[in-house]
Amino acid sequence: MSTREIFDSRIESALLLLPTLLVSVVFLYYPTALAFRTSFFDSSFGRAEVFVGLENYVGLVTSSGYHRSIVISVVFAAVVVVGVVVVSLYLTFLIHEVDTGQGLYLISVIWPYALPPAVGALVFLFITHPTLGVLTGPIESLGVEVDWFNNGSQAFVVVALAAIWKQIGYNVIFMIAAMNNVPDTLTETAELDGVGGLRRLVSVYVPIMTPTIFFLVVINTIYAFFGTFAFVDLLTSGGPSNATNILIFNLYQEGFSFFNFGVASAKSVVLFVVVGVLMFVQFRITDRYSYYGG
Amino acid sequence: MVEVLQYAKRRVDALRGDHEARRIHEDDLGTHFQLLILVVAVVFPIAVALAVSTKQTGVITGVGDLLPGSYAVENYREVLVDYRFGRFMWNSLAMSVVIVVGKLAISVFAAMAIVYYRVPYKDLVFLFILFTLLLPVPVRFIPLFQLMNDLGWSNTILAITVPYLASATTVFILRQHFLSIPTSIVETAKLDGVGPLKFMLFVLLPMSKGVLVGVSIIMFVYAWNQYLWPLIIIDSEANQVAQVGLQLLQGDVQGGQLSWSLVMAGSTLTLLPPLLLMIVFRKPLLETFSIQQK
Amino acid sequence: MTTVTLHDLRKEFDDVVAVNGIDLEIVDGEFLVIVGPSGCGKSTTLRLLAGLEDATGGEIVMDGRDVTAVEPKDRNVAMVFQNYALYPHMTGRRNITFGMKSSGDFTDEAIDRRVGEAAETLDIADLLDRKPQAMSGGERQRVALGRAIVRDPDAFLMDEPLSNLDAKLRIQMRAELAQLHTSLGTTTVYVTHDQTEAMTLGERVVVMNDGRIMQVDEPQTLYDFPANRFVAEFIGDPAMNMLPVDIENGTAVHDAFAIPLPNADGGLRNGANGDGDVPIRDGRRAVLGVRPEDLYLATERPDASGETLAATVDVTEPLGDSLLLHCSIGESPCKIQAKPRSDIRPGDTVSIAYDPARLHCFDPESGDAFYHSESDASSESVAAAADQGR
Amino acid sequence: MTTVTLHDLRKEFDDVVAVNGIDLEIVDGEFLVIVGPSGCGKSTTLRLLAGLEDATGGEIVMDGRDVTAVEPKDRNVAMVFQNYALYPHMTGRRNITFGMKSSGDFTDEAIDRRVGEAAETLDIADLLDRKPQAMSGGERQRVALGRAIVRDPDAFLMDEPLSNLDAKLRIQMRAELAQLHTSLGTTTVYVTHDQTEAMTLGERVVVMNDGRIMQVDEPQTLYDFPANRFVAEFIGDPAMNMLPVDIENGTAVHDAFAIPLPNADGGLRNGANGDGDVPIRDGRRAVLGVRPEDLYLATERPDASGETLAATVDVTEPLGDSLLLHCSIGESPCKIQAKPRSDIRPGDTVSIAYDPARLHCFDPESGDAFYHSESDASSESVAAAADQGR
Amino acid sequence: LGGGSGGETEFSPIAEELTVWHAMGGTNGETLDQIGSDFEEEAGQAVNMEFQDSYENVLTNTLSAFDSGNVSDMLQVDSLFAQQVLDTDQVRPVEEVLPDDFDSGVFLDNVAEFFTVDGELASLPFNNSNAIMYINRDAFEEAGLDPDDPPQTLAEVRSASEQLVDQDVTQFGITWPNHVWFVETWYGFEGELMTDAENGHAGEPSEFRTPDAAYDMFEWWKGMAEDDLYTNPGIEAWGEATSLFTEQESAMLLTSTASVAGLIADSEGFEVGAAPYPSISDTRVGPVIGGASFYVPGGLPESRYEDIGQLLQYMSEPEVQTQWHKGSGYYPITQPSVDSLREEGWFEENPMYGVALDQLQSGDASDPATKRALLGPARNVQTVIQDKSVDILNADDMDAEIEALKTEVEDVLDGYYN
Ligand SMILES: Nc1ncnc2c1ncn2[C@@H]1O[C@H](COP(=O)(O)OP(=O)(O)OP(=O)(O)O)[C@@H](O)[C@H]1O
Ligand SMILES: Nc1ncnc2c1ncn2[C@@H]1O[C@H](COP(=O)(O)OP(=O)(O)OP(=O)(O)O)[C@@H](O)[C@H]1O
Ligand SMILES: O=P(O)(O)OC[C@H](O)CO
Ligand SMILES: [Mg+2]
Ligand SMILES: [Mg+2]
Repeated sequence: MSTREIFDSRIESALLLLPTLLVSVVFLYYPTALAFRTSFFDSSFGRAEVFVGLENYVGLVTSSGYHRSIVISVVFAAVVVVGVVVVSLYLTFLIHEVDTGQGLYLISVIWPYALPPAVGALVFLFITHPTLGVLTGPIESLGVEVDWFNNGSQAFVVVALAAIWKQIGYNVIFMIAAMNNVPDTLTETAELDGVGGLRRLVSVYVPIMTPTIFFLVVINTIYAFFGTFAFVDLLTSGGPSNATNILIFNLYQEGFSFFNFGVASAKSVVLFVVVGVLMFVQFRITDRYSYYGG
Repeated sequence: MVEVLQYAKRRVDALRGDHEARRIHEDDLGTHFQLLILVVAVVFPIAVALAVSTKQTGVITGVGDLLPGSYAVENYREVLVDYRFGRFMWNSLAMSVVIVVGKLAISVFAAMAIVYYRVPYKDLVFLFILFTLLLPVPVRFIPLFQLMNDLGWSNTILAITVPYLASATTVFILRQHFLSIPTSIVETAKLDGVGPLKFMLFVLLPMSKGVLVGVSIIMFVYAWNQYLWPLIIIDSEANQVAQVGLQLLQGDVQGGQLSWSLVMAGSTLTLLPPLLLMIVFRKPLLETFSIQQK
Repeated sequence: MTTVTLHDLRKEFDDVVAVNGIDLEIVDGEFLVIVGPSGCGKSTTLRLLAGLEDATGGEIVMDGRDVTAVEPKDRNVAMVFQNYALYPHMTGRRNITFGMKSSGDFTDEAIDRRVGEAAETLDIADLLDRKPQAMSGGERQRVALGRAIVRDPDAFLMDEPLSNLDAKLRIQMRAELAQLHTSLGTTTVYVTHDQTEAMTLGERVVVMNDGRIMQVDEPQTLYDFPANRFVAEFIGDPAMNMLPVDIENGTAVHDAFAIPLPNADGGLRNGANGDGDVPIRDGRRAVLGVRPEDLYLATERPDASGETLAATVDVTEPLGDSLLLHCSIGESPCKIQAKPRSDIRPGDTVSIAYDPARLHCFDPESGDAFYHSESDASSESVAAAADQGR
Repeated sequence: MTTVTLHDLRKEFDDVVAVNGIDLEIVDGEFLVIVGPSGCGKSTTLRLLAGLEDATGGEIVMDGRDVTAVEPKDRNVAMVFQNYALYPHMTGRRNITFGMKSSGDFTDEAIDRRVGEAAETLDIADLLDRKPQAMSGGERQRVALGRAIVRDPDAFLMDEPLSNLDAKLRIQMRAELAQLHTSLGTTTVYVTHDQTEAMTLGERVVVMNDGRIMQVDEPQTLYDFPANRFVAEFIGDPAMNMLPVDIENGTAVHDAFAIPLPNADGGLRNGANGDGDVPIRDGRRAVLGVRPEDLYLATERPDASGETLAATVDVTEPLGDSLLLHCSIGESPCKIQAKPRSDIRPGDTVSIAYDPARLHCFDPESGDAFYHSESDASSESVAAAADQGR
Repeated sequence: LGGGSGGETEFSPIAEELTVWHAMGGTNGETLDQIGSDFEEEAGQAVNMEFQDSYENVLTNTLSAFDSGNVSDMLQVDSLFAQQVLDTDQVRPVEEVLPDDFDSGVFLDNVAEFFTVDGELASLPFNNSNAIMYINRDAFEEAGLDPDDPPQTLAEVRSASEQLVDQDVTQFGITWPNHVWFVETWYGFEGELMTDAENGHAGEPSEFRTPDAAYDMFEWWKGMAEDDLYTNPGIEAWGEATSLFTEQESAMLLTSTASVAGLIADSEGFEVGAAPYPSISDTRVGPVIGGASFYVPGGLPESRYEDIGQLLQYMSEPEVQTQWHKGSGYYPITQPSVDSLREEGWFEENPMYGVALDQLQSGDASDPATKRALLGPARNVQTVIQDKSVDILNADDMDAEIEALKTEVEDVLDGYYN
C-alpha cells in the first residue's frame, strides 16, 4: 500500500552497506574462496604447498570413515534441531499457559543459553561421567548401564542432549515473543471451542509461528553443525568408535591436530556443501508448508 | 497424579471459599508441575557446577554430594588471584563489547540501506549478507588463520573481533524490525524532509531501542561464548579469553590432577556476565523479537 | 432455550473497576445489544459471559445453572470477535470445523451437513476452500459467523463484529445479522459502540457507562424515554440538544424563550427513572432536552401550532435527506434538522417550532430524567428489569 | 493560495491500476472530500498529491507549477494519517516540532510561537509533554493535526483521519475539523470511505470508484442529482432503492405499479451525466431510483397527492428519528423511511406514496442517470469540471 | 600454507621477557613457576612461564606460532611429538644455544640418546617420566592381596583385579588414561618395535607392527573391559583416571611418574603405593621414555639466544633438577642430581620416587624397542591408536579391528611421508 523506501541516494546506500560488505568479503567470502583453493593442495605447517588436484577429495570420497562422519553429522543435526524445537516449543507453551511466575520460569529455562558451550560440556561430563557422574548412580539404578566412553549410541545421546539443552534458551527467547504475538482472540476462540492444550499448540500456535520456527530451524541447523564443537571436543573427542565424530570436529582435528590443511580445506568445502544443501531443502519444504504461502 | 491434583484444587477452593480470588484453572497445577520438573532438569547442571565450585577437590559422585562445601571463598580466590582468571574475563569482556558495538553499528547501517533506500539489487545484497550464515568460522578457519598472520593480527584483539563484525542475524532481525515500523511514520519523516542521518538518530534508533538491546544481549552471549576461534588464533596467555582460559584451571592434567572445583568456579564466573545481562534486560530480550514472513 | 441472568456482576482489574455491579436478565432467544462509549465495560461484560474473564463478584446463571466458575468450553456459547479471529493458516472450512472436531460431539457426517447448511445460510460456499488472507473483511466476518453457528451454541456473543468493515459493508452485514437471528432464534448478546447499530439490531438495548447499566429498554423506548441525560445524549445522531432552563409554573424558562411543559400539572411524572420519581417543582433548575428532528423551521410546517423560538444559524451541514443547522438560541448551542435543499445560510436568523410531545427534562446534577412530555406505559426502568431478574 | 490541478493522472502498481486517469481541479482554500469504496484509489490519489508515490502518467500542477516529479518535502503539503503516525518516543511537542526543525525554515522563536498557537487552536496544550501512548485516540489525532498545521502548509492531505476513533468521538472531531478549516482556510483534501463524513465535511465531494472519478459536486447536488447508479447508491444511508422498470409513455412501469415521470415529455433530460445525454425513449428498460425518505406511508401525509403503491413489510428497523421499513414491492426489495413510533409490523401490507420531484432513472447497462424528475441548474458534470481545469 | 624454509624466518618474540610455553599445571606448574622466578632473581632476566593446558595445545600453538611468526622463546614439547616439531625445520638445536661451557655429558644415557639428533642435542630434556603402576595398598590388603608384591604381568593384574572386584573392595581393578603412551610402553617392555625403521629412529617408517604380543595385550584389555575389571576413563583423560583411583573406584592405576607428588597429596583415606609397570609377558626389556623437553625456535633475534641459553643451563643444574624431581615426581635426568639424591638417601625414604628411575635404569637402553617412536604425524597416529583401541574393545571380531588399526596408521604414515 505504501512505501518505506524514502531515500534514493545510491552513494549513501553504498556507504551504509560498505562496512558490512567489506567485512563479509574480506573475512568471510575471501577466506572461503581460499579454503576452496587450498582444498586442491597438499599443505601443512612448514612445508611447501603442492598442487594435488582432486586428490584430497578423492581421499574423502573413498574414506568410509568420512562417509560415516557425514551421516552422523546429518543425523546429529536432525536430532538436535528436532529436539531443540520440540522441547522449546513445549516449554514455551507451558510458560505461555501459566499466569503466575512466567518471568521466573522464563529466566530459569533460558539461562543455559548464556552458558559457554565449553562450560556446558564440562558440566555435562560431570553429571553423566560413566563412573564419576552425579547422575550415573541414579540412572544405573533404573537398569541402564552408563557406558558412553565405550558405547557409541550412548555417547551420541549424551552429546545430543547437551547440545539440545544448551540451545533451548535461544529458541525460547524467540518463541515466547512469537507465541505472545498470536492474537489473544485466537486463543480465546480455541478456548471457547474447547480446543485444549497440545491441540491448540499444534494446530493453532505452531502454524502461526512458522516464520519464527523456520528462522530457528535455520539457526539451529547451523548451530548443530558448527556450534556443537565444544561438546564433542570436551566430552567424547569424536569417539567412541567415531560415533560422535561430526564433520566440524573431524575438520578441526584434520586441520589443527593433524595439520593437513589441504584435506581439512576439502572437508570445509564438503561441510559447506552439506549445510548448503540442507538449507536449500529446508527452504523448499518450508516454502511449501508455510501458511502464508497460500 | 490426576487425583492428587484434583485434591489439591479442592483444597485450594475450600481455602478460598468464594470467587473473590482468581479461579485457578484445572490445568494450571498440572502445567506448573510440568514446568517445575523441566525447570529443575534445565537448572540442575548449574546447581551441580555451583556445588562443585565450593568443594575442595570437587569430585562428586552422587546426588548426596551436592550440598555446598566450605571451600567457596578459597576456590574463587584461587581462580581469580592465582590463576589470574580476571585477566581472561577482562579480555573476553573487551572482545564482546567491541563485537557487540561494532556489529550493531554496521548492521544498523546495512539494514537501514536495505529497508529505507530505493536502490536496485538490494534484495541481492541482502541475500549476499544472509548467505554468510553458511560461512561460520569453522568453514574458513584455516585461511582465516593465514589471513590474520598476514595482517599481523594474530594474538591481538583485532583477530577475535573484526572477522565477527558482519552479522547476518543482526541485519536480518533489524530488517524485520524496521519493516514493522508503520510506513506512515516513515512517510511523515519523508514529507517533513527529514534527512537520513536525522532519521536514523531520532526516529529509527529510538524506535528500535528494545530490539537493539535484545540483539545486543544475543550478540554479547555469542561473542562471550566464542571458543574455537580464540583457541586457534590466540596463543599468548595475556590475550587469552575466558572460554579458553577455563582449561588452564584444570590443573596438571598430565600429572593426573584434575581440579574440578576450580574449573567449576571459573565456569560460574564465566557464566555471570551474560547471565546478569539476560536478567537485567529480560524484558527487551523476551518481548521484542518477532519474525514475520519476508 | 437459554435465559441468562447476571446478579450484581463485578469485574475489577488491578486498579480499574471495569464492571461495577450489573444486574441483567437476558431472555431466551432475544437479540440484546450492549452499547456505550469506549472503556465503559461492554467487552468485559461479554467476556464474563463467555467465561474468558473470571468474575470478581456476583454470579452468572444460565438456565438456572450457576456457571460463574464454569470453563468457557462448558458454557456452550460462541463468540464472534471484532477482528474475526480466524485461524490464518486454515481454510474457511477448516476454520469452521476445527472447533467442532475438538468438542467431539459431532460425527463427521453431522459436521459436513452443518457446514453445508451454514454455508448456504451465509452464502459462503465459495469461501470454504480459501484462506482468510484471500477473503475481504466482510467475507472473513461471514466465515467467523459460520464458525459460530455450526456449533449450535446456546448463545452468540458478539463483540463489535462489524467495526472493522467499511461503512457500506457494515450496513449490509447488519441486515444479514438481523436476518440470521430471525432464522436461528438463538439468544444473542451483541456489543457495539455505535448507537445506530444498537438501535437497528437490538430487540432490547443495554446502555452502559462507567461499568454500570444506565438503561435497558427497547430501542424506540430508549430513544423516546431516556432514563437520564447520558442515555439521551448517547442515543440519537445528531445528539439531543440540552438547554439549561428554570422550571416556573409548569413552564421551562430559558434566557431566550419560555416553553410550557404539557401535562406538567400533575407535579410528578412517571419518568423512566427507576430510583424513585422526581417532582417537577417550580423554581427548580433543569436541563431541557429536545432532539434536533423535533425542532423545525416554523416556515416548513406553517400548520403547526405552538410557540416559536428565535435562533441564529452558525453552520449548515447538508446530510442529503436533511439539512442540519447548527444554531444558537440565546447563548445555548442547538442543532436543528431542517428539510434538505432549504435555502438557509450561516448568519440567518430563523424562527423555530418544536414538537411539544417530545420534550424532556433532566436534573442538572444527577442527570436523571424527571419529565417526558409524553408518557409511555411500556417503558421499563432499570430497577424494574433488575427486579424481574431476581 | 493554492490551486491544484490533476491532468489525466494515472498510477499503476505491478498489475493493478490504482488510479486510472483522473482530471480534477482543487480550488484554493476549498475542503475537498474524496469518497469511495475500499480499494477505489482514494489513498493512492492523495499519496500522488503528496509525492509519496510517483505518477505513472499525467501531471500534477500546483499554482501553475508542475510538481509531478518534485520531492514531497518541496511540495509544502502536510499529511494526516489514519493511524496518526506519531513518533511513539517523542512527546507531543517534539512530535510537532520535529519536522519543522528539519525543514530549517523556522527560527526557534517562530517554532515556539506556532506551537503555542496550534496548541491553543486545537486545545492540546496539556498534551505537549505527554508521549503518544499516554494519549487517547482523539488526543493523538489532535496532536497529529497540530503537527500538520504548524508548518503552515499550502495544503492539508488527510487520509481517513477519523476512522480509528469511536462513533461519538468521530462526530465530535468532525465538527472540530470543519471549524479548523473555517478558521485556517487552507486547501484541504480529505479521504474517507464514509459518505456521511463526506457529505458533512466536503465543500465539494469527489466520488471515486475503480480508480476513476464518478462525480464531483457539492454534497447536496451529489445527493439530489447523482450522475450514475454508483453515486446514487453510494451516497445516502439507507441507500437509494433501485427498481427495474420499463419506460412506456413517459411512465415507469413495474410489475407492481406504474408511475408517471413528471417533465418526461421533453424526451431528453439535462441529467448529470457528462458523457452526453441519454434519450428517454419509450419502451426502453431502466432502473428507477427513489430514496427511502422520498417514499412514505400514504397515511402519514393524507394531503399528499399522486399515486400510491402497495408494499409488504418484511422487517422494521427503528432508527429513533424514523422507522425504516424493509418492504417488497412486487418482487423488488425496497426501503421506506416511515415516521418513528408507527405501529407497523412485519407482514403488514402498506400503501406507499412518493415524492414525484425525487425520481431518478438510470440506464440498466451503463448505470448512467438519464432522468431526474427535478432539474438542477447548478449541477456540474464531471466533464464540465474537467473542462474548467484545462 | 607453508611457513617459509629453514631457520631464515624472522620470528618476533611475544614479549620483552623470556616466554616459556609449557604444559605443567597444578603443583608441577607451581614448581616450574618457582624455578622461573628463582632464575629471574639469580640472572636478572625476567621469565614468563605460560601454562598452555596440555602437550597437545603446546604442540598446536607451537606450530601455529611458527606460522604467524610470534613465537615463545622455549617450547615444552612432549617426547611423543619430537619428530613433528623437528620436521618443521624451525627449531635451533639447543646444543647451539647452550653456553659453550655446558657439559652435555651430564644427562643420563637413555635420556640423552633420545633427544640427540645427528649428534647434537636437539632439545633440552627436562621433565622425563615413565609409566608406572600405582596401587591402593589398603584395598589390596582388604582383598587379601599383598601390597608389597604387586602384579607384574597383565595376567597377574587380571587375577588381582578379579579378587578386588569379587570381594567388593573396589568397583574396578585397574584403569589408565586412553593414551598411546601406555600401548607404547607395553611394546617396549615386550621388546617389540611399533614401526619399522627402528620406531622412526633409522629412517622414515611405513609399517605399523602388530606382533602376537600386541594381540595378547588387546585381548587382555578387552577381556578386562568386558568383565568390568577395567574402566575406561576416556581419551587422554589423565585427570579422570587419577580421580577414579583417588576416589577408590579402582585399586590400580597406570600413569606417569609425574603424578607421584600429586597422588601422595590427594590420596586421602588410603595409602598409595607405586610399582613397576606390568608387562604383557615375563619379558621385560624396558620402558619407553615419556615427558617432554624444551625446544628453542630458530630465527629469533640473535640477542635473545644468550639469555635462553642461560635459562636452559640453569634448568639442568643439579639443584634445580633435584627441586623439580621432589616437587613433581619426574625423575632426575642428570647424573649429578641422581647422585646427590642418592647421597641424601631420598629414594630410601621415598621409595615411590625411585620406582621410575629404577625401571628406567634396569631397562635395556640399547634395544631400539625402548626408544620412543619418532613419527612425523605423531599426533595423528596417536589419535588413531587411541580411537581404534576403543573400537577393539567393542569389536566382535577383534582381529579385524587390529588389522584396521594397522591399515589406518599406515595410511597416515603414507600420507605424511609420500
Ligand atoms: N485485561 C485488562 N487489564 C486491565 N484493565 C482492563 C483489562 N481489560 C479491560 N480493562 C479496563 O476495563 C475497562 C473496561 O474495558 P472494556 O474493554 O470492557 O471496555 P469496552 O466498553 O469494551 O471499550 P471499547 O469500546 O473500547 O472496546 C477499561 O477501562 C479498560 O481499560
Ligand atoms: N503499493 C502498492 N502495491 C500494489 N498495489 C497497491 C499498492 N497500493 C495500493 N495498491 C492497490 O491499488 C488499489 C487502490 O488502493 P488505495 O489504497 O488507493 O485504495 P483506497 O481507496 O484508499 O482504499 P481503502 O479505503 O481500503 O483505504 C487497490 O487495489 C490496492 O490494492
Ligand atoms: O605426563 P607426562 O609428562 O609424564 O608425559 C607422558 C607422555 O609423554 C605423553 O605422551
Ligand atoms: Mg470492547
Ligand atoms: Mg486508503
